[in-house]
Amino acid sequence: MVNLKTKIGELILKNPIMPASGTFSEDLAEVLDLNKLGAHVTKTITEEKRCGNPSPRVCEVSGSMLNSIGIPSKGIEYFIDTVIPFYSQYNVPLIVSISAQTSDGFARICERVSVPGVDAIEVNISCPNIEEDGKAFAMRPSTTQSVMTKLRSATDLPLWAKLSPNTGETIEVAMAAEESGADALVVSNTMLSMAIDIHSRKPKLGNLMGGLSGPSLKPIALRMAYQCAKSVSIPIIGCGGISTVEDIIEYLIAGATAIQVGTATFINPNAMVTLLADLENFLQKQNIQNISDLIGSVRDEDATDDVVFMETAP
Amino acid sequence: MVNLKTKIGELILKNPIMPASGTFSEDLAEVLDLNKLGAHVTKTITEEKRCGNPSPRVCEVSGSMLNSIGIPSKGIEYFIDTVIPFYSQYNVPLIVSISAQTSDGFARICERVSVPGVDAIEVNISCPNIEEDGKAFAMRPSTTQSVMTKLRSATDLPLWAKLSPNTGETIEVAMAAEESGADALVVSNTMLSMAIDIHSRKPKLGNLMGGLSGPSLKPIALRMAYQCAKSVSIPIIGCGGISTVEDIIEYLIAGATAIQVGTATFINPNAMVTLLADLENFLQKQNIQNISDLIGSVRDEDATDDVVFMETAP
Amino acid sequence: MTIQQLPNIENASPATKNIYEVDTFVKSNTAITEEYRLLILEAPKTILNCQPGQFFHLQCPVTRSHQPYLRRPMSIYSYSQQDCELQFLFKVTGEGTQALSELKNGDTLNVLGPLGVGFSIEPEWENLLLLARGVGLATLAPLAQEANRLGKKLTAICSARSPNALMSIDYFKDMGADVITITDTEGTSTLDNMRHIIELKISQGAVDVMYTCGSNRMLKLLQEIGNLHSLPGEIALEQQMACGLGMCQCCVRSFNRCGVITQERVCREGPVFKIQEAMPW
Amino acid sequence: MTIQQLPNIENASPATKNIYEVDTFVKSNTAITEEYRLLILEAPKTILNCQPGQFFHLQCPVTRSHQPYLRRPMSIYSYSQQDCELQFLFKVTGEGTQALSELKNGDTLNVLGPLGVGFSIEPEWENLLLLARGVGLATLAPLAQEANRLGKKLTAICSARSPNALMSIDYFKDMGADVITITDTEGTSTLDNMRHIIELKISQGAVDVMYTCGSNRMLKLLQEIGNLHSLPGEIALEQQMACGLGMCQCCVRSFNRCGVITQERVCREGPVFKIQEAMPW
Ligand SMILES: Cc1cc2nc3c(=O)[nH]c(=O)nc-3n(C[C@H](O)[C@H](O)[C@H](O)COP(=O)(O)OP(=O)(O)OC[C@H]3O[C@@H](n4cnc5c(N)ncnc54)[C@H](O)[C@@H]3O)c2cc1C
Ligand SMILES: Cc1cc2nc3c(=O)[nH]c(=O)nc-3n(C[C@H](O)[C@H](O)[C@H](O)COP(=O)(O)OP(=O)(O)OC[C@H]3O[C@@H](n4cnc5c(N)ncnc54)[C@H](O)[C@@H]3O)c2cc1C
Ligand SMILES: Cc1cc2nc3c(=O)[nH]c(=O)nc-3n(C[C@H](O)[C@H](O)[C@H](O)COP(=O)(O)O)c2cc1C
Ligand SMILES: Cc1cc2nc3c(=O)[nH]c(=O)nc-3n(C[C@H](O)[C@H](O)[C@H](O)COP(=O)(O)O)c2cc1C
Ligand code: FES
Ligand code: FES
Repeated sequence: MVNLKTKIGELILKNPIMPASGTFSEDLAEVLDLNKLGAHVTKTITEEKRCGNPSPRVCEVSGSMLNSIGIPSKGIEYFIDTVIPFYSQYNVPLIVSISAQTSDGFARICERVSVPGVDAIEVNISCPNIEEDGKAFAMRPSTTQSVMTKLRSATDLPLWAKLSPNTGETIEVAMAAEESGADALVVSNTMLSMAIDIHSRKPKLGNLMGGLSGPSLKPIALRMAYQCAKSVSIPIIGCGGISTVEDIIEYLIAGATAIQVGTATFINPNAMVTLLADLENFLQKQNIQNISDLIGSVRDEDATDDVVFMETAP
Repeated sequence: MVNLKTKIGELILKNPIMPASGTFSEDLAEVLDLNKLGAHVTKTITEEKRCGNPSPRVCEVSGSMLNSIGIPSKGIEYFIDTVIPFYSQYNVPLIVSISAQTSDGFARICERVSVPGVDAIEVNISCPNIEEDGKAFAMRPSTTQSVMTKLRSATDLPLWAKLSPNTGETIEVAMAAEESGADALVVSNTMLSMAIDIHSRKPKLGNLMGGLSGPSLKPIALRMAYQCAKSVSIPIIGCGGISTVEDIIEYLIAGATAIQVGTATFINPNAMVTLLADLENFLQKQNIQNISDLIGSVRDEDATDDVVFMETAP
Repeated sequence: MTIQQLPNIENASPATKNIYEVDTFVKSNTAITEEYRLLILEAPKTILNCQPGQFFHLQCPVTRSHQPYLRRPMSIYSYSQQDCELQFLFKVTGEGTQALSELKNGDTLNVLGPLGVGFSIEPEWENLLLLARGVGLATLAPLAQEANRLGKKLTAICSARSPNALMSIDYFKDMGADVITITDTEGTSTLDNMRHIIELKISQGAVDVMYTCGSNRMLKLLQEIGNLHSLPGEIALEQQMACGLGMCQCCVRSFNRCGVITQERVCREGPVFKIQEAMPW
Repeated sequence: MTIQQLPNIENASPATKNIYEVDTFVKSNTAITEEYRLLILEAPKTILNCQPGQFFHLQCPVTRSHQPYLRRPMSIYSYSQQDCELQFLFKVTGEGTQALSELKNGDTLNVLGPLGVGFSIEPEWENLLLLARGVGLATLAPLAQEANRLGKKLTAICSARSPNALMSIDYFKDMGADVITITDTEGTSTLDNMRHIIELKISQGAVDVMYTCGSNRMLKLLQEIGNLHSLPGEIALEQQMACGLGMCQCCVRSFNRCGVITQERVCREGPVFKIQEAMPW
């Protein structure tokens, strides 16, 4: 038997496969056994009730998709009263994704969701910081640092910072998150993109722009996961375009300790369970006993530091 | 008959279709009639001779590719003696792409290629700026400004600045380029990415990382083209993932005045000529007399300024 | 044929229990009109426990010319457990439906479903009126089948651009419906004429409930008439979908629940909603 | 069948004139060994004016399970203008070749070529020796065909893992070659034994030139032997390709031209190079 256990800080996951925030909900319980997953990750919530973005909220692009769901939220009370108890029936760590438009707002919701039943908090810092110039917290090390520092003093739960591929400073942001107390990095969120209907000449998303997810995002997010693994010592959770077991292996080799599956679940609702079986098979066939043998095993010895840390296409 | 003419500043192109730098060479003359193209754009050259990056220099990712060719260059003399005369046989504007690792180096090569036969200079600022911290000039408005200012005084030819999708400050960089005298923006270069061979555990590119091009890049580059068209008044040349006539129309509607075709030529060497015929057909069928009727015609009236200028996934 | 039986757990909402992801096989795929095709699939019995108005989420084929990525939602046009048959009536529009149109007999098609909440037929509703146009016919057809099974009386007003574009008339007749056809080319499909026809039926006592599909125009009309005569009604709505299962929240529409605007997921709380709660767009 | 005739202009390098992008049709696609398949295509005569050692760039089919994006380079295994036939012998490795292996009779395959510079046979070379293993056989096969046409004498040393894995032996025999088979399982494919066999042939005066393909081991061996006996030789090399036409510069390898290291494009200056200039890797 192969050992699929993996550790994110103190948190032990029975396997490295979990859903990506916003692509998972209680509804999936009808399609698969939620007990099989390494962790449960909820859709980002905000303290206040919110509507989310105008329709259409999703469109297709070549081999992938864009979304501009926004963060519709029934508010924190509903979440605590209904969602947390739902997931408590399962013997699987619950990770709650939170967001806010100010550092103080972030700290407030963080404190409020630090309740029994929650095992870690994922911090979605890809949302606009309205105190500064409206750019997302995750765009700059300074804003990442300021929000993570406030969060660190607001909770004792593990904090996972979720990075954005839209920044030109991936490594600096990763290091800022680590320094200000993040216990892990989720790499990454979606990439700002656009599509236009050539007949109506309207943007295909009601919100004009949206986030690219799915296979097209993979090479970008994998590069970020690799860069982060090289520059920080907290665990990396790979996320972006994973749809096959080969994708998972690639992220693990790049240095990810666990991975999240997002869009693939929309194509095959059973994707995570299928991937779990495929992962076990793959390791068995390759005679790899522990997934930890794979993590960070990339053979990059020929590369110079310059290359590892480059932030532009060559 | 539809009118395909388009203007980039003073330069009139007989049609808006040109090759992207690095995906075109004299060799293509054997496959198609180079006289049909709107412009010719050469592979980026440097003043000195260079080898380019280690092999493998290319790999496939889902529906797209990565490259890390680097900039192998036979040097400026060879270029002036051999390449410029080759393209002079055609009645098509010649755009020369240049690069250097310092602003002064940039200014030097710019001056040297400002010779008869060259109609505009494309400035590939996606290369590392070794005078600062090694980040590409195109990553920040300040470095973009400093190099473009030097270039502006080094030549009277039109200067096209080619932006990078790796920056978190697309709009600021675009505005800096315009302010310092760029006559047009090419949007955009490739996105820094990575792929790992799961069997050898080696990066699939000899250079570890490389640039994503092809259909996966389109929604990102289109978003940038749109953002740039909204924030500057110089023409935008759309580039990234164009492989069908619908892609071209989408870029024109987003605000591009012309477009470049890169990777698609690797799949179908005739792509540009096929696209030209398709474009004519499309316009005829839609009863559009001038492509200028399409340019910037996106119906984004519902969107707030906030959204147009956002730099993070929603 | 791999059937992936999916466990039903306590908290499952009643409407979407028994969701399956399964490969089906093409029995036939034929053009009905210039734009519409009928796709007949051989499907396992287990997945055919459907309600009229529910839909399946189809994984369209991938070829060098068509590479749809997301699944495509399609209303059930007809289903039969006895014949192991599942049918879709679809309009060829873009990437996905073009790919569907190229399916050949024997080809495999992966489907996810049945999904969503279908139409209801309350016991006290004896006279059903159905107003359909275009793709709406596909959605309303199984309602006629069910009405027939339950011995309800049915009036079907079928609208189309031209007499040639009318579809499924015989199908509705076979289901015992009183069929009224209206077309643009004949000038009979105007709002006024529709109103006239429906009012006439109501005055004849032939309408306890009204069903329709998709169009804004028809929604407004039936809301007005429903208000006037205090008649209930249901409408099947469309919205762009990703997951089809209620997870992604991309398919929401606004509804007016007693003055409060709420957002509901078309894939989950719908696609069928109360006419009086739906909001014209 | 659409043939896209491409204009020849003055500056075209002689090797790659007459490049066509064209749809061909599958006549057969059969397994030769466990790993290798033979693909026979019906192709227009015009594109079959090939040189041994040249290659085509194939646009592999796209399906839901295999979605190769770039073209795949494949050496010409056999070509015949008379029969309008083009053949490839390929090893099933990844995405692209798996997709190729699913091609059925009558299917379309878009090919670009012929590309690159092939093998040369100088008039004064009467005795050809060819050392091949695996995929190399595919590349060297048309050389045997050409040698036969020119009435040259040919020795073919064919190497494989096991006797079962040997391919194309009959083909080489039909071309009048003296065939020597060596295998790993029989212990006859060692470097020492290869050297022994070749030295023997040389001592018999049966070698004016040596040809090989791909492998580093064989390259080093033939470089040594060639130096020792001042024998010319040619090698066909592989490298990852994107355009196949010389534009992207991704397929370069290093060569030693009289002490100067130069980078040459495998797709354009190659895939065939002088053995003494090639650099082991
Ligand atoms: C619940 C439901 C039931 C439906 N039933 C039928 C039916 O029985 N027959 C039929 O012909 N059509 C039906 N439709 C519409 C059908 O889903 C679209 O026509 C189809 O998705 C178009 O896909 P495409 O790739 O051909 O078009 P494209 O325009 O290329 O599609 C691009 C994207 O937009 C989405 N999209 C396009 N049009 C619609 C639409 N009207 N509604 C939702 N998403 C859309 C596609 O799913 C895809 O993700 C139904 C839609 C819904 C939501
Ligand atoms: C000039 C030339 C002639 C060739 N002739 C033959 C032949 O006759 N028979 C045969 O079986 N193979 C031949 N090859 C190798 C063949 O191109 C590869 O096996 C094939 O591209 C693998 O594709 P894949 O998608 O199955 O594998 P993958 O590993 O999935 O391919 C991924 C990418 O790597 C490239 N790649 C993988 N292996 C090679 C390789 N060895 N050389 C170049 N690119 C590679 C692919 O083209 C693709 O872009 C030749 C290669 C070259 C350069
Ligand atoms: C429909 C949708 C909604 C999403 N909502 C959220 C969200 O609320 N919070 C968040 O941090 N990420 C959200 N994401 C991003 C995903 O969690 C994930 O980072 C991204 O989709 C990349 O992974 P993938 O390619 O596997 O989908 C969403 C993605 C999609 C497609
Ligand atoms: C093989 C290859 C080489 C490239 N070389 C250069 C280059 O030298 N200079 C440059 O500015 N861009 C270069 N690019 C980027 C392209 O010009 C273009 O910006 C990018 O590929 C996106 O367009 P596409 O998706 O149509 O290929 C190169 C791209 C590829 C694929
Ligand atoms: S389509 Fe995902 S919630 Fe409805
Ligand atoms: S493959 Fe493009 S230059 Fe050789």
